[in-house]
Amino acid sequence: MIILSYLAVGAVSLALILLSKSHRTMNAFSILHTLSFLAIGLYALLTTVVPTFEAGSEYFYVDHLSIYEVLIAALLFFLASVYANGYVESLMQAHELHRSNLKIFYMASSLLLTTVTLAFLSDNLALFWIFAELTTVFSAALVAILSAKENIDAAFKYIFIASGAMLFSFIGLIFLYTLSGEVLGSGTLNWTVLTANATLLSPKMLAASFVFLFIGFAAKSGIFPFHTWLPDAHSKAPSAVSAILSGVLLNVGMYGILRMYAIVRQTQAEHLVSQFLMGFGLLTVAVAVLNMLLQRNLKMLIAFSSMEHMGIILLGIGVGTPLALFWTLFYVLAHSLTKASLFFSAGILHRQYESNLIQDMRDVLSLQPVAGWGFIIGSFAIIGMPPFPIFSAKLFILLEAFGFSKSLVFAVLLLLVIASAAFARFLIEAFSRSSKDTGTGELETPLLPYRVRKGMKFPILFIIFMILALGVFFPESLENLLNEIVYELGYL
Amino acid sequence: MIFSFLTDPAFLEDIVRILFVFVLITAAFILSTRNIASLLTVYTVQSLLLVLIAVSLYLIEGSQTLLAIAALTLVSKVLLIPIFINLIGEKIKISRDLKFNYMEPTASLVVSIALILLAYVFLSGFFNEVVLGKLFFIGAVIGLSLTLMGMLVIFSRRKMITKVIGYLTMENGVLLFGIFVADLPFIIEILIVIDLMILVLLTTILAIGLDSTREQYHQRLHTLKIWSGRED
Amino acid sequence: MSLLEAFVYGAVIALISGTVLPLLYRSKNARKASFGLSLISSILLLAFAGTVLYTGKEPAFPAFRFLPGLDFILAADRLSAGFILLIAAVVPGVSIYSVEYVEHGKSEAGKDLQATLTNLFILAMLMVVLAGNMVGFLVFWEIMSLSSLLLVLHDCSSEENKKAGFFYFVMTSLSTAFLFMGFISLFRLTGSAEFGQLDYPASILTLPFLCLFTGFGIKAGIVPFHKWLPYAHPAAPSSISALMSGVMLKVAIYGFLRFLLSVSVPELWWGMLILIGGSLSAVLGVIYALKESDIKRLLAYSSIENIGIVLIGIGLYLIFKVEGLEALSHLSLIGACFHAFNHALFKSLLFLCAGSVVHATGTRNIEAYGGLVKRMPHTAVLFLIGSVSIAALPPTNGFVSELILFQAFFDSSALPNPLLKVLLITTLSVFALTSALAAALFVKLFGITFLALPRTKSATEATEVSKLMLFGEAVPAVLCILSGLFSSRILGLLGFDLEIPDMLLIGLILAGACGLVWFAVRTSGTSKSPRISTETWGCGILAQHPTMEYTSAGFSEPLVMIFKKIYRTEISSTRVYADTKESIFKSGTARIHLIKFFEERLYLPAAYAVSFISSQVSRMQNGRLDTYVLYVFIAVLTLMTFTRYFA
Amino acid sequence: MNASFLLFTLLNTGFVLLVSPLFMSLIKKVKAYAQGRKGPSLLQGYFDLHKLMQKEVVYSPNSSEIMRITPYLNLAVLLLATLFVPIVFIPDAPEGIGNIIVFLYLLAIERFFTALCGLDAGSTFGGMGSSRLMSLSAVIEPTMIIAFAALAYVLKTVNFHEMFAITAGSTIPESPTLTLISISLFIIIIVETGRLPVDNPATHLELTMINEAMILEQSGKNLALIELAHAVKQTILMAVLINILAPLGLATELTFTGLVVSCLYFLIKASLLAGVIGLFESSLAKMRLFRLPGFYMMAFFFSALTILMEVFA
Repeated sequence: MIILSYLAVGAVSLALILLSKSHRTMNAFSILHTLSFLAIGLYALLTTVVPTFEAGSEYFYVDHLSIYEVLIAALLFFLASVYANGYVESLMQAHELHRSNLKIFYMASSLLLTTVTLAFLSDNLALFWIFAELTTVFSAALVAILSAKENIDAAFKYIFIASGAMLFSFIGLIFLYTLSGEVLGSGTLNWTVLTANATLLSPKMLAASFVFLFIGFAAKSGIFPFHTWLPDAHSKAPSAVSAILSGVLLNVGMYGILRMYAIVRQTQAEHLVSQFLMGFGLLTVAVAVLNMLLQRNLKMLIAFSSMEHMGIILLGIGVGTPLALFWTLFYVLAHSLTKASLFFSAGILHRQYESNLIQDMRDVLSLQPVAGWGFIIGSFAIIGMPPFPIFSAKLFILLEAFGFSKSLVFAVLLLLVIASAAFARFLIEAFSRSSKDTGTGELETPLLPYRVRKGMKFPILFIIFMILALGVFFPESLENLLNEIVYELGYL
Repeated sequence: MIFSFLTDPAFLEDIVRILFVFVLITAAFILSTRNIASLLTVYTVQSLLLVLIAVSLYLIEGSQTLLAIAALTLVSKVLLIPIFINLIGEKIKISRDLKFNYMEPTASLVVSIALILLAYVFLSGFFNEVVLGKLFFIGAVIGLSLTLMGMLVIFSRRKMITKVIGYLTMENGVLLFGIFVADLPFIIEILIVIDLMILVLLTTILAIGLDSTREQYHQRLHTLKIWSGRED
Repeated sequence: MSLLEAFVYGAVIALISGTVLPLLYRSKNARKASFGLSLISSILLLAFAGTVLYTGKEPAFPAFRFLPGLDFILAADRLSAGFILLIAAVVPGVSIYSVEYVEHGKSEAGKDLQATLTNLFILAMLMVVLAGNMVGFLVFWEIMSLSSLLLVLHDCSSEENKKAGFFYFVMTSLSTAFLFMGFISLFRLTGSAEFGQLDYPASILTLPFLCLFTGFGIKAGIVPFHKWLPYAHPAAPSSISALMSGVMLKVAIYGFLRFLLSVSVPELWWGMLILIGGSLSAVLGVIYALKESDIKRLLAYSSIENIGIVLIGIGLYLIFKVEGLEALSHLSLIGACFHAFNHALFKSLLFLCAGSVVHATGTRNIEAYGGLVKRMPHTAVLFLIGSVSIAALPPTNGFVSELILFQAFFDSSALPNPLLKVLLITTLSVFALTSALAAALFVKLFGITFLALPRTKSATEATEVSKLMLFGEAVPAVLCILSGLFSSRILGLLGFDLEIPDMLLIGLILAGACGLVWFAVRTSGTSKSPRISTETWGCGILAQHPTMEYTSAGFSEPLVMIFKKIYRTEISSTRVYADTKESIFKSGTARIHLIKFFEERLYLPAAYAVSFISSQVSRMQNGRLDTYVLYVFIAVLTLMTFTRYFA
Repeated sequence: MNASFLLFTLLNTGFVLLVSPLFMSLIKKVKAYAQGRKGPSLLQGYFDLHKLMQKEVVYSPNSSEIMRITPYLNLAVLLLATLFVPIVFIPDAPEGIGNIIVFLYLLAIERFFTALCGLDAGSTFGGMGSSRLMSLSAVIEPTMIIAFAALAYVLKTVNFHEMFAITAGSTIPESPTLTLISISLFIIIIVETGRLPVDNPATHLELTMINEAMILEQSGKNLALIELAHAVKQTILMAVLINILAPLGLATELTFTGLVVSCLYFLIKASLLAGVIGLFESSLAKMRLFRLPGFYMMAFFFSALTILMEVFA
């Protein structure tokens, strides 16, 4: 009944947002929406016996992995909508967002949350595919919401590259369907059935269908060379949306790849595929960090770092040992949270300077202490410094990868040095500049601090607190959850 | 019975083969035309051909799904989407001539032949183990190559509208591939089409924005009453 | 929980509260309190380390649940206790000094942050030494680097400091990357994160060894990874330079030793590599220092030299161990550790004094100093003590540790392998050269800074620093002398009874002789000879002027000439002629540019290469949808072919 | 700390103090003869010291305490150093007395403070002198260490007392390699005592000075102390060479006759050595400053050669 409640809540909140007049009510409803999704997720986790089939054993399947992803998604949406209240208001004040688009914004985000949730919960891969497609559409709408030319441009890149690639993964699905038809008599795309009978499937066909599916999912989660839409979309979108894009939507693709890998790893195709994944992971990290190094645009920097982390996650999936999977899952959580905090801080800074460019920033720490320090701490967290969670996740993933190839690990380590150098370069240059001594020499008028609206600081502080807590103390419950997932994916 | 030939499989297979040729012709046309209005009609024709293929397959195989798919495609791709795009196109005048990059029409034609070969080589690597009729195999090849051609259109044409058409072509290719390789559950087909509709809706609306110059853009969006730009 | 653990917990709690306090109550008193707390913690640590080293009983800490399947373990054997002793010896002086020193900062927030980070920095270094497994080690290693980075960047208004901070960060993350590699390979090898005995053939351990040597080498600043030191130290506040140079480098040494000591059967070439690397760092460090005229940069180079000496000791330890000379390897290991300890003392002393001098004169350029002995007498005395002990003059501690190493060298005649002996002789002469050059260096530094006439106005107006700062400097100074005089007794107490001369005796005789001479002179000859004072002899000049004094550059000129192979200079000149035939020379320019070898031949090219690649890669992201779709298209085709033929 | 050592302290130090000025003036005398002059009397050194002791001290107003303590410190250090080089007899000294490394670094103390002295008054010549001194001593250091390491290699000990105990009694050097070492020891004496071709003690031209330049500012008692310290240094270095090369006559245990004999023997041998030094000095011209490292390399070569022979023999 989980799925029904999700659907119901989704529909109701959509309707409420549709009916509501003022911004405050819309925001309130979307917050309610996210909270109730969180609640349902927790409830399902604690009470109902998972894994369980929903709505007939055809289409929906709730296991710990899906609930884990749903919870992450709901949490991020919650933070984003709390943030959005003040943020969207000031967007409208700056005439960047038109009032009559407000409703579209909230409806799209509510629809997005619902579809993402459904995608995570769907057992039938075709169903998952469709929901993933829909998430592309809605999030593209959110990117384009500012309806400035560059936003629409970014939205287009997103739609065409993501959906175009997704069509190939549909071909992959058709492969899979026929393949299963060959061995099971009647074709099926149900993940549960496929994993159960994975050993029967012919590895060659399976590898082929995996590659096709990979194309689409990789495009969704910004893996090289399908990543090209990511930096534009993430940097042009309003920061609240950017946080969701990199915190939630990238996970959708990774989720698909993970599910597929869980099928493939039972066959002889495993070796090939895991090499394939690790190779793409390494490439992605390399391209991402090289793009970061000389980056002069704050949000671009963050976007590329998302890409880099997706590369590492892909690596973790490719390594494919239980421990690696465990830490990869943890990595997903850590990355989503940290990245959200970065985007939120960047949003405040963008309000302050009306620009993301490094040369426009000055007196950051005196004008925006919270955002400034939030960004600094967030960067430390994102480059994998202890005591933040990404550190341990990174450590263990590399530890497992070492078993496959020493040189791979070494390469990744060096690339990560470049990534942190990129962040350091940006921070030192942007944050140390003060309007008293600008390099250019001409007198600059001291900026007035942008009055941060209520609710915009809370998510940043909340996340920083949370990642600190996660970094120093790894809760038992989370450990059990992750172990459950590893078990259910058939790793143990 | 005078329509008895409709049940004769050999004849029907010939029909399907002919339709394949027509599909390829439409694809070639889409690749080579320099005029938007004709593009849309060609796309409509292509969808119609798919409908016919589906129907004749139904006559050969007789599975209800194919008929349903045919109907669905007829409604969505032959009627709704073209009408909608036309509607938009009339509301705002888009400069008629197309712009190309990376590939001139002739070049793209050559490439598309290479694509068909590639698709053939690729599929032959896999479907020798899956027992698939000759006809079906060719269908799969054409579907796959049609998808790739659609992509070719996307990146070799500047105008957004043409990109949309390219995407639709890709989707047609996938559909063709699906029809011939596997008979997916109907519900999935429906969902795909819904997704397609929404996507086209969004992209076309946005496409206006980019294909028109920046000034006209906002007031155009206002005339559409769907989307409001920022006022500055 | 016995008293032993209580000491550590107390110290950690004190440091943590010292870290938090200034952030909570942003006031001068809070800062005072936080430094007071670090002082207290250091006293507790002193007690702890002392007991562990003396009794040899190791504390038993409970394991804290940190990560699934991996607890955070504290452990302290005698090695870590030794380095905790080192920390505890340096911290008091620094924290007393900082109480006043911090107040010279620009902004209130900056001061609070500095107090906080100082405590955090100390805490991190302590925990690195206490960490019982690799993961804990890495965690606090990173925190250590981070806090020191922020301290280096405390004032990043100037381009130079920004550069320094960035450079330091890159180098430190490089070192961490290597440590990751090394520890990961060890982890895979042993299957556990603990620092256990490594009973593996050295061939397996080669990769970990190389990675760890590089990683720790970068952090400890051995040539050719040393370049960050002379940049970071001038940027950092002097109290922090004292900590970084005094303790942080030693923490790197600690990590390296932790690994080496756990290896049961090291290989000979490890030792030779370390020995060569060490002597290279030692001699190059001091030679570069001689050319330097920025006081803190000069001290940084001298740190490189001393780390080199420590590494020489470690290299000897390995070589003797492999060759089976237990006593000698023991001796040289103690020498290395003791020198690390001594360097921590006198280098922190020197950095603190340098801080006072820089504060008093407002410049770091020693050419601008002079005559400070009259204006800041106490600082001068303390600085002299520091210089004497770093120049390894008996009976100070600096001499004792070098003596031990020399002894190890001299006794090496027991080595069977003749070629090895030749290597040792070569390194021995390099080592001797190093220590003599160090003496020259500090004659120059002290003489130019404190003696003769002030060269600039700022030096003329310099005034003595506050009592508290002087007291902070006095602590390490006193420790230098004591640990020199009582060296053999201290080492004996710690259970190392070595056959080294008793410095106390030598010191006593020396003092006695001084007294004797003085007494003899007083009694003999004309008692009460009047003291006449006339100006310095200058070949008949009437009045002496500061510009006639020997400058720092002039002082080191002979050595520069002798080592001109190492100071590579390139001379470029332009000429302008008055006529077309180029026969009448009108004007011209000539400049001599000192090639910073490692920087210009190693670091910058690498940096340029990386940024060039990245600029090329970023050009892929050209912002055009068509291009992007083209990428996807090509990727799809490639993948199709790939799967067709490899699946 | 036993009686014999106390006695040794008194006798050895006293003897060295007593004879040192003699050798200084002896060398002067030899040089004078070599140049065809009559030269000062052999007691001239004592007269000078006495005269200086009577004179008052003149300080530059720029100078600091360094100027005032250095003379005392220097002499004290060298008195301490004399304990390391037994001349009258070999006592059973406490651990560490006689350690050659300590001995070297005691000389380093003297050098360090003399150099500071040179910088103290702020005179150009002083600075120049100390700069040159420190540079040259830095370059000679490897040679000294290698020479002494060679000693340690040959005689298997790092303590002068034990070394001399080994060599004592034999007329000819213990090992042929020792002759090689003594060549480098001779050069070390030349360098350490600032004689030609390294430095010209008799010069009045400031620009060529090294040692003299640093003590230009010293006067009266202080100068006397420094001169004396210098003389003592020369004596003990000579003693080292003598006891290695021609140890004949050095008493190994405390007897009156032994004392007298070894003193006499030492006087003779040292006078000979002084003569040799004088001749050597007057047969050479002063070298250019930057030629000196080459000169040192010769010493380095000999001691390195010794070690190689020891190592491969």
